[in-house]
Amino acid sequence: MAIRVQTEDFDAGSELRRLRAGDRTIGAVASFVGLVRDLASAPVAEMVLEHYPGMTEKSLAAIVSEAQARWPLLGAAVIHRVGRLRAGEQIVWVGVASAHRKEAFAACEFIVDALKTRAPFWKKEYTPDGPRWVEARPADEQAARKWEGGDDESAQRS
Amino acid sequence: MAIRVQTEDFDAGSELRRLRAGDRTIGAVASFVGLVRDLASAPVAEMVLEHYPGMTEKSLAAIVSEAQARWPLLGAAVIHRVGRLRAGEQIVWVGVASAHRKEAFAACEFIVDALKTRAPFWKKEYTPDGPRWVEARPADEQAARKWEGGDDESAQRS
Amino acid sequence: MLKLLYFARLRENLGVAAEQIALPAGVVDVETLARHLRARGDAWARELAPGRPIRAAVNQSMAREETRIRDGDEVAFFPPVTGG
Amino acid sequence: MLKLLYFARLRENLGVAAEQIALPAGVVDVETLARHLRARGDAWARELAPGRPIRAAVNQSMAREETRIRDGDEVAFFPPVTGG
Repeated sequence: MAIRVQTEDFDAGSELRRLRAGDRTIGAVASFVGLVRDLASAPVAEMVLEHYPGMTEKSLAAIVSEAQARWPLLGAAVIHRVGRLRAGEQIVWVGVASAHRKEAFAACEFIVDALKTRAPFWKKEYTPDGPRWVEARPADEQAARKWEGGDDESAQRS
Repeated sequence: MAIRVQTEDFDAGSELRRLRAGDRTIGAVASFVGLVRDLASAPVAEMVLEHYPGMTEKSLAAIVSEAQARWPLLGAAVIHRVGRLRAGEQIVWVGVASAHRKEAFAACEFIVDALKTRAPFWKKEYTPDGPRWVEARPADEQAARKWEGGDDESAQRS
Repeated sequence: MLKLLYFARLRENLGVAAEQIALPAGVVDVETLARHLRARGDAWARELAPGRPIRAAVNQSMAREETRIRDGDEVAFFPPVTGG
Repeated sequence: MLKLLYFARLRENLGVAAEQIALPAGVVDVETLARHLRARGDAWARELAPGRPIRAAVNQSMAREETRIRDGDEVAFFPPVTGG
């Protein structure tokens, strides 16, 4: 398990290579990149990502451990950036390796959904109308809840 | 939409960069890499991937078009290798870009599931016991069927 | 004319990758074409036997037993696919 | 002593990022701590008002209103998270 919280950008290609290095029983790697969107209707010149040092790493590690307990994974990693980010920049990378694709997809989506509601990050956008704190989306709570309870099958697909 | 069928290896990092280049409304990129597994219990020195030139590209393009009709995507690409592959090598890469993660994950998994049952590729493994054609997995048919019928919501999550 | 293609295990066991044949009398769909080919006997009868997990494509689209076949079509037979 | 931390909009509107206070009499959980802080008035009463979407963590784990607080704990208040 690799967890990194950093101001610097990352290279998804290198991270993917690292994730699958040295284990030839890996058959599937699912990964995710989250980016700073720039919409014409609501231009964001830049944003600042604040976090809670200490708790951030702890909560990300707990989320990844939960994924590992839930699915037979062969590797999982999360990189989350903090600080000043411009439109188009990478915010977060999640990668999961397993023998088969179903587990890799489920665990990767689970981790992204969980960190959206459980990891202490806050986005402040700087727009032409001034700065504004991004509001939490009800859809994120909903996405996180779909993984609660039940067996793996229903958790993945219901 | 980018579809490539090739003998050469590919660099997932470059493909990811290409997929999201030039569109700052992309907020999420989900991607998948399939690899040649090498199990101690069933060592595969190498495999040869045969395909049906012409139909291969056509079926991959049809699968990606179907994904684009089903979810609001901002980009989708598939690279599938053919020919001789050794243990640990990359077989397939699927990348999907969209505004939000839910669509990116769903479409990416849909494309991988669909190509497993609808794209004309056949794997022949070379093992210490001699060559053998890989048998289709009932689990793959099942995975592909879960996307059939219904609205997007149930198709994604049922 | 029909262009016939065979892939993977079928190609190996039939010993042929591609052939051109005149549209045989009575062949109107995938099922009647398979029956015609089985009549060649030996490997053909075995590999295309009813109940074997064989797939077909007509003009490079996945087909079913009842998919129509017309003069000039390209028809392929192969095992269930195993890519990805 | 309690170590209190505030993040994001709360940190800005309260004008404080961190403070150390003696464990106040009557504070046994997150709810009673919030009530104690609201009694400071002004921004404190507004930002920590019941019904506002505020989250808390005790010793760096997400907490609920009824989560116990003991002397020496680190307690943080913040808006719902928006990372990823």
